[in-house]
Amino acid sequence: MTRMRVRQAIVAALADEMRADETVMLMGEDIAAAGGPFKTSEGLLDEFGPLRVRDTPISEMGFTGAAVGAACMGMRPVVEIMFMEFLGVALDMVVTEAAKFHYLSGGRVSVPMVVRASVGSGGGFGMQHSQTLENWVAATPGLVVATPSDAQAAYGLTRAAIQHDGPVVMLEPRALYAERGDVVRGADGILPLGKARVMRPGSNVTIVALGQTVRVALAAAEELDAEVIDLATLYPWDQTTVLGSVRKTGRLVVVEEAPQSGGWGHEIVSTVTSQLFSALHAAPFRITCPDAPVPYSPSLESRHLPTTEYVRRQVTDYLRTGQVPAPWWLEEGLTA
Amino acid sequence: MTRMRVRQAIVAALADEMRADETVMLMGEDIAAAGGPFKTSEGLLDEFGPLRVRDTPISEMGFTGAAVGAACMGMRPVVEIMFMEFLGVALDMVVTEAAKFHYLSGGRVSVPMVVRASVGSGGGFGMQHSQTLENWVAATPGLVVATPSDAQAAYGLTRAAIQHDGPVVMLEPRALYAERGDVVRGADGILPLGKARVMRPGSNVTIVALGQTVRVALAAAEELDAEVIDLATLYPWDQTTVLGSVRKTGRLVVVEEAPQSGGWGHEIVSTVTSQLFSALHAAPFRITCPDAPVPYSPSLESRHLPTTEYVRRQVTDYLRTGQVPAPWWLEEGLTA
Amino acid sequence: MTMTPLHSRERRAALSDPLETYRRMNEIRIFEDQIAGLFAEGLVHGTTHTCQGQEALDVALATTLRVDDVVTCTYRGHGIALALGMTPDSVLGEIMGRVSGCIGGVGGSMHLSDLDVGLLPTFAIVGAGVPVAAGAALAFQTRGEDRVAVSVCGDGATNIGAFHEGLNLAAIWKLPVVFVVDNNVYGEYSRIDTTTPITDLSARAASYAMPGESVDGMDLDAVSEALGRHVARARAGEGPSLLEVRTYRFAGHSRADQAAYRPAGELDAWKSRDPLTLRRSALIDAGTATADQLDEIEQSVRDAIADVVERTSATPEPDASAMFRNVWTPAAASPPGQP
Amino acid sequence: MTMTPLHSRERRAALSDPLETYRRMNEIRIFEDQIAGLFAEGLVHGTTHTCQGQEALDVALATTLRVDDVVTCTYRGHGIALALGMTPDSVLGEIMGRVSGCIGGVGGSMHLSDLDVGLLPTFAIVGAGVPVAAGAALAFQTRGEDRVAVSVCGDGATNIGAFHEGLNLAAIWKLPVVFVVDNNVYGEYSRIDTTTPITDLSARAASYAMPGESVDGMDLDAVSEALGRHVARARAGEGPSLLEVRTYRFAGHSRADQAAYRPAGELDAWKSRDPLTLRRSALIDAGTATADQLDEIEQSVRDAIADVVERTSATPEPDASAMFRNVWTPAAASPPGQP
Ligand SMILES: Cc1ncc(C[n+]2csc(CCOP(=O)(O)OP(=O)(O)O)c2C)c(N)n1
Ligand SMILES: Cc1ncc(C[n+]2csc(CCOP(=O)(O)OP(=O)(O)O)c2C)c(N)n1
Ligand SMILES: [Mg+2]
Ligand SMILES: [Mg+2]
Repeated sequence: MTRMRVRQAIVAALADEMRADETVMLMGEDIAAAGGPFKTSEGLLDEFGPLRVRDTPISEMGFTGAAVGAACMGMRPVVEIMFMEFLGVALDMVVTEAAKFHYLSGGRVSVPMVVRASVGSGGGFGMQHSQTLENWVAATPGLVVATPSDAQAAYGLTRAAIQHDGPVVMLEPRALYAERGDVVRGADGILPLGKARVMRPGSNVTIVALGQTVRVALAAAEELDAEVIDLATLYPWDQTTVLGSVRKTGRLVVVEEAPQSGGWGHEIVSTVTSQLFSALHAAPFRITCPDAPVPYSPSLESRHLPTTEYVRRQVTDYLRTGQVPAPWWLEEGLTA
Repeated sequence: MTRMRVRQAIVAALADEMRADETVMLMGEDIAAAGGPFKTSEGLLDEFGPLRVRDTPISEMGFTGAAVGAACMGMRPVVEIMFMEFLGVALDMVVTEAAKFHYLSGGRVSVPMVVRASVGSGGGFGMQHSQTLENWVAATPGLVVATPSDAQAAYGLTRAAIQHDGPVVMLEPRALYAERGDVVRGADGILPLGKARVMRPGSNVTIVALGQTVRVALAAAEELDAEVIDLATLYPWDQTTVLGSVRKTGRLVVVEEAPQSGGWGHEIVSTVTSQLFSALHAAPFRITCPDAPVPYSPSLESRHLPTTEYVRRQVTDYLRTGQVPAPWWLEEGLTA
Repeated sequence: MTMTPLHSRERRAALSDPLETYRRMNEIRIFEDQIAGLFAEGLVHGTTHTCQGQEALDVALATTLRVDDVVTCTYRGHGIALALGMTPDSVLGEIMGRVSGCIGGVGGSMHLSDLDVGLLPTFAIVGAGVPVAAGAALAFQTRGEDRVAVSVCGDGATNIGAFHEGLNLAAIWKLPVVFVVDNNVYGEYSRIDTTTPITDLSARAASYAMPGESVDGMDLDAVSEALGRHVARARAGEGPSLLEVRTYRFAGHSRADQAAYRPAGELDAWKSRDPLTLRRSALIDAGTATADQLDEIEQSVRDAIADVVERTSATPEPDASAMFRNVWTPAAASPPGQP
Repeated sequence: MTMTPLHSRERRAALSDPLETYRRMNEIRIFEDQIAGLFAEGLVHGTTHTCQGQEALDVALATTLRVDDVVTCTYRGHGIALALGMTPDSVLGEIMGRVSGCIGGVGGSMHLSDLDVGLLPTFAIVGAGVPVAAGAALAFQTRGEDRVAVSVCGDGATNIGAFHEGLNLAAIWKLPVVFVVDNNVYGEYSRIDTTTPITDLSARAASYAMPGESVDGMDLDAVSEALGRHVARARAGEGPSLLEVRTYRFAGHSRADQAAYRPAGELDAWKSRDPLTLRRSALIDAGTATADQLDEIEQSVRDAIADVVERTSATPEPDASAMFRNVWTPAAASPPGQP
């Protein structure tokens, strides 16, 4: 067990996979000589050389496409999309090409590539560099989408993603890169894709979170008897664990970094409802960001994402009244 | 009232708007000289000339971006994305630029542009030309997403979209282009964005559908006492109408052209549940496509989208048992 | 009547005989004419894009490349698929959505592939194959293999960003890839001069400091010679290059298109340089074959394709389970549950 | 101390005085140095991209363009914003997330704009401004106006698809747009020669049959002269062109970057041609101003910027309601309901 930052855990995972499998290679803007804009590939150029660790021109379509081609030919490329938004110029390669190649080659072509993209708010990067955009990669049969919430998950999911024979999108909360945690390295530290993590047992309510909202949910749960689940893999998500938990607690809250409209938490709420309707003691609901772009001003940005205080208040109200509480902006009379 | 095909209703809407407002202009691949790959701009070059009706090179990023710029400068451009998938090379312009410009200009810049994209299965176009991909444009504050289900909606929503001062994505089910319907033209024929259409009143169950599934839902509802709602606008969707209906029926089924995972119907089910939990008589659920790409072979393609027969069976079972029925593929023991 | 060999690699190897190249060009032409007919009659649903007029490039690719080289091409890919070695049965089966198709009928006309002869799944998105080919070359370079990737795209595709990004990336990394632009004069219904401000598409190579060349695409020998040089260059580690092959699309863009937008006389002018006719004359002039021999080849191809159509028409569509095969799902994920 | 005029249009008009161009270049430099300091001290959160070394281009844009022309540029846009006329208060207010910012503090460093002086919201996505500028020009052309759009992007941006698509589109339609590449030698931490196989970026104009030219970006007069020709050409309806302006990024890429990757001596070599120094010498040599006068201008700018920093620091952040303003929602849509 080693204490390390999330970004170091990512470096460790990449290094361990590159040592174990020489088909693993990295591409991205300033990931080689500079060690990555967020230092998530520091030292890898030195160890693995310029053929396997490549700086690219600014051309997300080009190098994501190149990763598809290299993967088809037996490599396991990991590409870094510096900010998730940049996939907006290259989404075709992920959703329409990579995710479908296995199917459209009758199983003859595999695309074992990983797209790592930093996501989320909290860094003061402004509205075009702060979204999570899980929805861009949702609804794509054949594509796995995972998000680490701490150093162990960063290590374990990254390794699992590289080992997976199909394409995986890793959405990495930028705000967590500097967070420290204990990491088990090696085979024991790998977290299988598609498995949620029960971060804290509880019996009153199930709180499902992902990425950056996991620590928020954990902090908010402190004085509550809440079970906190880190979804870890968003597609396909671990229905067994979540349904099992809600079957026990009878209540579900999703804490989500996504707007109220269109966010991934709808899927959790909807699936749980369709399947466990009679086991529910109260309406399940979501605690989300408002339907507004991420604002820059620090005091606004920090309210955009659900805060610990706010989540605690919402869940407490919910447990007390059995009713779904209104979001803060409606309480304050604010709407877009 | 005129009888016309959906594609003719689109032409009529474009023409009526172009006559009324000379800032309206069209761009897209083969939309001018050829009248559009799906004949949705037939005759418009002749009437409005080459400055306002422009054939573009194959460069979705380029011309969608050009539409953003033209809209900022006071035009109302309508761009055609031949197949929704092609937005995968240009999504940036819609989600990250157009949808945010009003906000990031402090309200000084408006982007009154419309992106029309054909969507959906049924035409034998194969897995890269048959998706609906609503999720790509979901979760985008500032972006309106609408889908016509018949000729009147095609006319009315297209006109409303052009008149709207922000960006609108119109997802047009390709399979409906040749369908005929009665169309009221002129101001009375305009359907406001954000309003759902109650297509058929009923009291037992609310069926929410969109685009191509509206006719499926209507046909399936024939011997049932079901209220069928065409959502028409997906973002922001008409909560008043849907909640009002479910409050009355106590039951909700969403019929959806999207995979089981990641589809938009989760949002309807989730929102209705969170808000009307105690008014529900049974679990709401979705009838969807399976989590598999759209296959080409005709016999498979036709089963991928929920059929009338299947929807009728599912809803009937649901009403009879009060339970959520399993989808056909699980009944047949098939999974990805 | 000669039997078509059964395996794609054997069909590929057969092309070492010059008469077989003539047979293959005819096979493509006749196959495409048949396809057009089947769609016109409504016997096949969906859309298709045929490549009559472009057979010289198709066959030149097959004779120039090694079988372990790799090609990315477009939805207009039946000819390349047949040339590289795929059997007419597996191509037609796919186009008709039958179990005999190369991917069992779930793909259709735009999605052909056969890794045995180096054909990656053909691309339905314009330009997408360009960076993907660069990526295949990247794999070869990284592993120190002397294999080459070839990207074939259309004239219209040279205006999309992926083309530009793919070429730049290949240039920076000196990848073993040849970018072929099949300039058949049209992108859907648009003449290239209405969408592209230059006439010599290979001139775009200069933006990436790579060699660019344009070649007569109707003459098999000319295409083979030029392509051979570019492939050899790539294989020798000298980096990528851009080759414009000037062909002409004899048919419309897709199923329903009658190509009424063509200027009068244009089609006839190009048909006077039909690659099949040119090849026929060349073989006769060189004394490689007599007119009778070539007639016989044509007839045998016609018969063979008729058989393929008959066989394929009698072949079933896949059952529903095919819809669920080959979707990647991580082992640990819970099975997709109820809705 | 001279007071800064209050309105952006007045500040723009002031540039007709050559001394004001010198003042503006200094204003940009001092402003950017201050910004770098504020971020380094942790007084501002998030990231920022400063443009020291690129002031000649910034001011040349302002003096060359009409106030009803339009510019798209990048996140490295403080200099262009100030040059075009935006007040230091509105720029700093935005960078610090205060209500005095041009959009009230919800945007930050990467999102400046002022339609009064033709600045569209600056682009945080590399390359995105290129087709958008073409689109602005499209509006002008369609309405028969003689306005011009200018797209300013970086050297690194010439490798992204949007650049290519934007130029091709403009060429086909002969749009009144000038594409300026501010080649400051680096894209983030990558030297241009590691990502781009050609040295003369204006050579890419040939792919679109448009004129291309490269100009010394340290000399205000040289930039103004070249830009003036290209803008005039566009305004006369002669179509788009590509102008590479050779500058150098004196600072790191963004907030935290110390630019340790620069080859030894490179920065010094470029600093010997600092655009401010060159301008200063030119004004003195031409007898337009004395060294003392210019010193005084510099000092007054320094004082003014110090005042702006002080004022802005005392300005509040917006309240929560600002988060919800200016999101388009159709009138008929039901108000966003409960979660
Ligand atoms: C990104 C994208 N945009 C548009 C299309 C629709 N489309 C299919 S083929 C085609 C024309 C392509 O022309 P060209 O590149 O010359 O190839 P050709 O069809 O002539 O072989 C277009 C526009 C597409 N498939 N992908
Ligand atoms: C599509 C996209 N990819 C990557 C980035 C991240 N990024 C921001 S600035 C930059 C470097 C741009 O270099 P250049 O075009 O030379 O402009 P400069 O910063 O030198 O002004 C990069 C890669 C981005 N903003 N957008
Ligand atoms: Mg073509
Ligand atoms: Mg630069």
